[in-house]
Amino acid sequence: ACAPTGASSTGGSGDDENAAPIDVGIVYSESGPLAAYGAAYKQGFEAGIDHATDGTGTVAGHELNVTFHDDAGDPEKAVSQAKDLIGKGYQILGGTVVSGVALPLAEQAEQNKVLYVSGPAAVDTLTGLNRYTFRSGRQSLQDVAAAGTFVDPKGAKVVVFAQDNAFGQGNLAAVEGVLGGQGAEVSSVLVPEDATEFTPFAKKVLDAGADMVFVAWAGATTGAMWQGLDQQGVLDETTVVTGLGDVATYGAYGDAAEKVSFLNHYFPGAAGTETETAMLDAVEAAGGTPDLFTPDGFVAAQMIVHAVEEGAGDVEAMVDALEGYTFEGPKGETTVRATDHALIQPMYQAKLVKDGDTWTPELVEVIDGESVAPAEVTE
Amino acid sequence: MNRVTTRLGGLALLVLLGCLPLLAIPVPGVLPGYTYEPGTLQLLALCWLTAALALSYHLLFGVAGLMSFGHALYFAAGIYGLAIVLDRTDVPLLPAAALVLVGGVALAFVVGAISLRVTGISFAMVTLAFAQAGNVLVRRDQGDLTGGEEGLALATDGVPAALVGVVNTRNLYWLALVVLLFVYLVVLWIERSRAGHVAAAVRENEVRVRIIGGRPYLTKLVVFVLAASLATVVGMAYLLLQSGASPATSTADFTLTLLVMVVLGGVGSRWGAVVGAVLYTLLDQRLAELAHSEAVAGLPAVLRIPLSEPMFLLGTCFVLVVLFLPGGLAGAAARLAARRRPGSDQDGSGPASGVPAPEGAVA
Amino acid sequence: MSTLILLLATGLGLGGLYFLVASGLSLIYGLMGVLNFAHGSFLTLGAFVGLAAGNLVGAGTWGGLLLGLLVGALTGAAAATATELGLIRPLYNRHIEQVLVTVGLSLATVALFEGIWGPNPRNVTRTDWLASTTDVLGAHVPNTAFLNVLAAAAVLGGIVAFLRYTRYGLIIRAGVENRAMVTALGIDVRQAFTLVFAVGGAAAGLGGVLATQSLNYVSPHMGASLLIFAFIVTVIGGMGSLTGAAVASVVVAVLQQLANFYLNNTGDLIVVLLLALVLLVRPSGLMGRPA
Amino acid sequence: MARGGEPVLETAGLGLTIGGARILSGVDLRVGRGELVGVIGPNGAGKTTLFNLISGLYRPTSGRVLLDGRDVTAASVAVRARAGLGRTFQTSSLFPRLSVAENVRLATQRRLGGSLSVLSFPRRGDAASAEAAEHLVTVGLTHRTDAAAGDLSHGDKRKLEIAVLLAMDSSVVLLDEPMAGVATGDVAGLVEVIRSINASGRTVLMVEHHMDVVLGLADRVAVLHHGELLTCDVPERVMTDETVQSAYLGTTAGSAA
Amino acid sequence: MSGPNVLEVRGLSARIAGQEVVHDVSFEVPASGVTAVLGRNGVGKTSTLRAILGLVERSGEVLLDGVRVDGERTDRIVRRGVGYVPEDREVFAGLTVAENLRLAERSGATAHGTTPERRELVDALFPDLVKRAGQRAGTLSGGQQQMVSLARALLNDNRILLVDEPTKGLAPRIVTEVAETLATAARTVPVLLVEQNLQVVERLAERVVVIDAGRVVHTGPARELLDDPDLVQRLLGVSAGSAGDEAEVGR
Ligand SMILES: Nc1ncnc2c1ncn2[C@@H]1O[C@H](COP(=O)(O)OP(=O)(O)OP(=O)(O)O)[C@@H](O)[C@H]1O
Ligand SMILES: Nc1ncnc2c1ncn2[C@@H]1O[C@H](COP(=O)(O)OP(=O)(O)OP(=O)(O)O)[C@@H](O)[C@H]1O
Ligand SMILES: [Mg+2]
Ligand SMILES: [Mg+2]
Repeated sequence: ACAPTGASSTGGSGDDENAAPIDVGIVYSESGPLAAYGAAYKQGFEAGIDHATDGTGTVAGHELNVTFHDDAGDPEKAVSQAKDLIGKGYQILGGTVVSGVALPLAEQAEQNKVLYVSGPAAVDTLTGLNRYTFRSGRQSLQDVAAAGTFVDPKGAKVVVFAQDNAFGQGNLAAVEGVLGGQGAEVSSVLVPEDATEFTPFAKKVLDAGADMVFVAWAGATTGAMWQGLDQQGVLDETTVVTGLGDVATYGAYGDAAEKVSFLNHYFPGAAGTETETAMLDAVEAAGGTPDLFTPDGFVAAQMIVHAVEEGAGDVEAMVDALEGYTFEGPKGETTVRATDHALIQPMYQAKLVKDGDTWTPELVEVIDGESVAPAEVTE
Repeated sequence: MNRVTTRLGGLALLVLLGCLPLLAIPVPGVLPGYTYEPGTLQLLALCWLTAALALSYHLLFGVAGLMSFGHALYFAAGIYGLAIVLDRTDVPLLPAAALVLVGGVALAFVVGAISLRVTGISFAMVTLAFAQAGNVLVRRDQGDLTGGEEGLALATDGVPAALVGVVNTRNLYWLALVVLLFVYLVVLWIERSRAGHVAAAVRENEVRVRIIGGRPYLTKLVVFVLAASLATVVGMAYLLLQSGASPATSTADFTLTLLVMVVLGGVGSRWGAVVGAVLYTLLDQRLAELAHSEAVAGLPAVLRIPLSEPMFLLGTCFVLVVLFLPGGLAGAAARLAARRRPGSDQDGSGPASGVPAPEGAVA
Repeated sequence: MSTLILLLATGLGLGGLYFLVASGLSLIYGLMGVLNFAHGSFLTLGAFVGLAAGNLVGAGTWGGLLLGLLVGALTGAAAATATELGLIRPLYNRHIEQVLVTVGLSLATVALFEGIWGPNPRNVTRTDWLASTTDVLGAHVPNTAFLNVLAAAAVLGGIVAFLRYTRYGLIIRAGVENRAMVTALGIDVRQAFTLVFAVGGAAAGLGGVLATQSLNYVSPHMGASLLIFAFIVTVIGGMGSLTGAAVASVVVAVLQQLANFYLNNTGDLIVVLLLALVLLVRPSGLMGRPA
Repeated sequence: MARGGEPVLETAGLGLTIGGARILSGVDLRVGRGELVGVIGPNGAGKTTLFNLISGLYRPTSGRVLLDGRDVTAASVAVRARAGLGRTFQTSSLFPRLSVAENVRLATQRRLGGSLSVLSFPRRGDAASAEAAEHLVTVGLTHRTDAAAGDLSHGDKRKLEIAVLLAMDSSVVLLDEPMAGVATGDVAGLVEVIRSINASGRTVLMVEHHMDVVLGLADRVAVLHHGELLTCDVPERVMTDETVQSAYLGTTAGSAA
Repeated sequence: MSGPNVLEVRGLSARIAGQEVVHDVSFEVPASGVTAVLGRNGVGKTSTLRAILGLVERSGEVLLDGVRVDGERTDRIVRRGVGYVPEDREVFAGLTVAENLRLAERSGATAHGTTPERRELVDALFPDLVKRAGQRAGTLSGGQQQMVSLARALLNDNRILLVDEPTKGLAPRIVTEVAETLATAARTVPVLLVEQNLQVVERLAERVVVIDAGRVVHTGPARELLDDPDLVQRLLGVSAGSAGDEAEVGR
């Protein structure tokens, strides 16, 4: 392969000078529509490696040789990258912010029996998909469960307002499963993905007279959607819950922001843990900006370092090491559930407050990880 | 004599390509590694499949003069069709493929029968609209069939083990090469066949064809369905290679890139389509590397921003070819050859030059 | 009832938006036979530059919006002029190549815009009036719908008047019939055609800034996403017929709204069906000249 | 009815109105088997339009077209072509980027069958090619067999059109100004080809402005004027007809000027 | 026939669709009277005219009043005072008669532009057009269209008129009228006339240029050609009788 010679890495304080370097391939969106997520992920990952190896970049004498690869959000490119890396002998793959890329990568991991720690992709099917696939972020079910903490689900009328695509339908199914299971009466208003005009749908939501409206929306039309909900009076009439996105989206709500209740995966400063401080410091020191998906990268690094520590060179051993692994992540105590690799982690309730011309998130409540843990996937 | 040397050359090339997985040839800057490595084989296999797809588009556009903006639909039909059949049923690979092919033919027949009612730009637009409808259906994940924007993984149970996993990339490479060869031969065959000649005649002068008693509509429909079925076949191989289906393959943009490949190579030239497709795929896959390279990162913003966008470079390249290389690469090659050949008084107005006249006046 | 009114009103507004995008496309196609794939890029560029100019005066003010519209239109016109001079004119009379060049241009420019402004949409601050609604028989109709309809009518009227009452309009109408003969009368018809492109580009730039007001965002991809409906509207209306495009815009948008709302989100599919139907019955479109 | 007797081509009250403008009206023309009829008339009189109506490119707004006694008014161009109607165009209409041989071959192949077969190749030696080659000999184009039709000189294109017509083996042949653009030296040869087409029993309808050609070949001459059939008679009588002289030949007016 | 030449053509070649159809043509047009271009169909007469105007790809020299114009674009050449009446009339069918004429008007401020006197002259020559100012040109009869085409050229104070087969397809009565109009025009502006009708040529032309197969094969005074039946036969392929007499009938 392209063996970058034996220009012996001056690994510093390694105890085992002879151990072979370990290749870690990170496939993520350096360019493409989700490049911003990719950037946060990468910064978090680098901070995480630093943190978990105490700045040595070396685990149990193995130097970590981390390479980053751009998939541009395109599954075709991602699969090519993965095959190339696996062909070159990589046993550890990580990354990807896009669900449509994470699934084929997980597929490659299973076919070729390599460890894969997926990135921020929230798609639920990744959980319990196969033995070799893990995740370093949260999944939609956790979002939905967090939303459920805003109302008492029992007997509540919950309307899911979402786009009519896999993401929206997945959220609807999740709400039906999680909140419906807790006794809520769930209905939905689904809007075509490409629609640019959805005022009438906002009115439909209003007419439904819900106790809680769960909004699952992504993409460029987010701002218009919130204005539509606000214009038709939905935000004034009922509790509207949605996930708080990355910093760039804070402004998308306009004045509607104050009327919305946010569940949140992460925003800088939400956790207040020591590890978080370490992460924030490291990212900022490296010139990065912490954001929604910074912890996902950080956690991925922590998991990979742990796997290498326990089972360098042996994929099965690494998998075994990760299953059931509990550690102190930036968001707090984090556990890789042994059975289906779901990542049990705390979630947050937040609100946006106006700060001059910009909006900043403020923590309302930390939601305990176990209370929003997704149902176990059993084959 | 000339024909014999071309044939021998083609055969030698084929043998060389077939042996690549057994050789260790590095092509720095173009390929990610040695030719036997899975990453490289994957990229090359992708090139061969794209070339095969471009050839099927060449049949449509270059031979019959039908500018379709919806060819991706049949490619996607192959990908998704096979993925769904393998996912939902226990039918083994080959019968499943046959089933999907029949479906592809039926789809092409219906869409072709409607869109061929109009000509020229209108034809392009109608095919675009149909493909768009297909894309909407795929993304909407109706009945949980297509997986929406997340795509669909290949259910490997029905697939022979020799075609699964990175260690078997070599086999997938050979499969892709065989598909390319197959499509090439079929296109060659059709082009040389009576129907192919009539199709070319229809492209040139539809009224004339009617005057000699021919049936342009039927001819175009035959070519349309054939080209679509080839696309479906390529789509199925693509599914195996990528071991998954993604909705990007069903977009109008994808058809546009096919158009770009064929024009890049030279409209009307089979080799042009192949070379254009391979070049495009390599550029598309490798320009990203250039974009992220240190050399680019060090440039001032005016240069760095455009250079770090692969699509910008490709688009610009394409514009330049259209403006300054009429007949694409094949046209340029023909002109070069003509100049080299002494005593030849033809100044490159070979059969490959130019774009077929739009049928249905675009006055 | 108020839902139906809301559907129709927002449908009209959407139709206005479609027409704003389609008008320039239809104009350029009708007069020059160039199907301009780069039209979406003119629109996007106009939107970005127009908004930036508007923000200098003040985001969310009427003065800012007016300046934005002016600058957006000028930007679109400038981009279109450059395109015509640099890419279209050298390919005189080779319509397929002209289409291909605009395809390449659109691929390249969208990537370039991404490089410059980033791939993500940016939110837009609107004037208070535009961000609010007007009560029409119990329906809260977003005011942007009125703006779109008004602007579309103005653009339609403006272009028709331009073609009918100015000397350039005369030259262009004559040039469409017989370009060489216009030249042979001592008129530089190329200027007139550059002007057509510029006017089409101006319509696109204007449409771009207006689109940001109803979409509430501006992004490198906004042009491309609106373009496909503009294409469909242009074909249904009859290639090159402005009034046809206007009628088709409204029909398509209203139908889309109704189908999305009442027929299980099938708006896009219904539009494609409508297109197939129109072309089967009238291959030249609603108001197109028969071939 | 100079020759033959029973009409092989007949138009009855044939008319075409486009957008309110009458382009052709009430044309009653009967052409007997084996006859050669010249069609003359000023530019814009409707001669080409008459051919377009007979061959099916245009649909008439009134009247009928009968071929061999069969009403083909509603039949498509291709159906008429297969029923034995062939034509040429006023401005050459060929497949410009196909070779001369292929241009002819497409017609023979269509007639011999299997035109849409993707399973069979056109081969140099097969029946269709052999016959195509014969026709190229007849018109004298053997030296340009492999040239692209678009590269031919004007006169050669006219010859190729005739070859295609021969290949179609039509029983009724419409020629629209076959001599236009043909060099003087070639006119005589082409006249002979047309004469032989006619002599082999085919019916010929020919629009031509070269009066000597028309007069030398035609059994009868039809005169179209302002979309109407003025007369159709033997050349001698047509040439002395006063309307013809004033409307078409312009002799009276010319001397007066 | 004295005085400097208004138009000189030297070694002019023209290409259409990649094929050269006019080869190395040279001739001149004196500052007054009618010069006729003769030749059989398709020999390149129209192409020569269009090459002078730059409407087809060309090479060689074209001098207008002694100034080389072959490098210029068509519209510039026309604005130097060249009026063109094309072969097939080429009126703008979708525009009204008035619009057709308005389009042809060049600002009177520039040299060779439209003046009020010119406008009156045209109105006087073609009263029929004044009456039909609002009618769409496409619905006019062929003769009326020819009038529009001529009027477009006469509206401006041109240095020379290039007139291509003005009598083609016209009824004999109108042929006479057009010939008279041209004769009137030719009193003030030189005319380069392509014409098939030898009676018209005889009536108008002082000099002839005969083209065959894209080359000039004869130039000289018109009478010299028309009075020599053998020459007419040889150059134009017109058999029997002198051109002025009965039409070329005879078998
Ligand atoms: N599609 C059409 N639409 C409108 N007018 C038409 C159409 N086709 C023909 N015409 C008109 O009908 C008349 C007859 O045309 P046609 O071509 O038949 O003349 P022709 O006798 O063949 O003349 P030529 O000798 O010049 O070939 C002309 O005035 C022409 O303008
Ligand atoms: N658009 C064209 N494409 C290809 N060849 C053309 C074209 N126009 C003219 N030609 C060819 O150029 C040659 C000269 O044509 P041109 O029109 O100049 O002849 P002409 O002397 O004016 O004939 P006519 O007496 O018929 O008007 C002819 O052989 C003709 O076939
Ligand atoms: Mg005619
Ligand atoms: Mg001429």
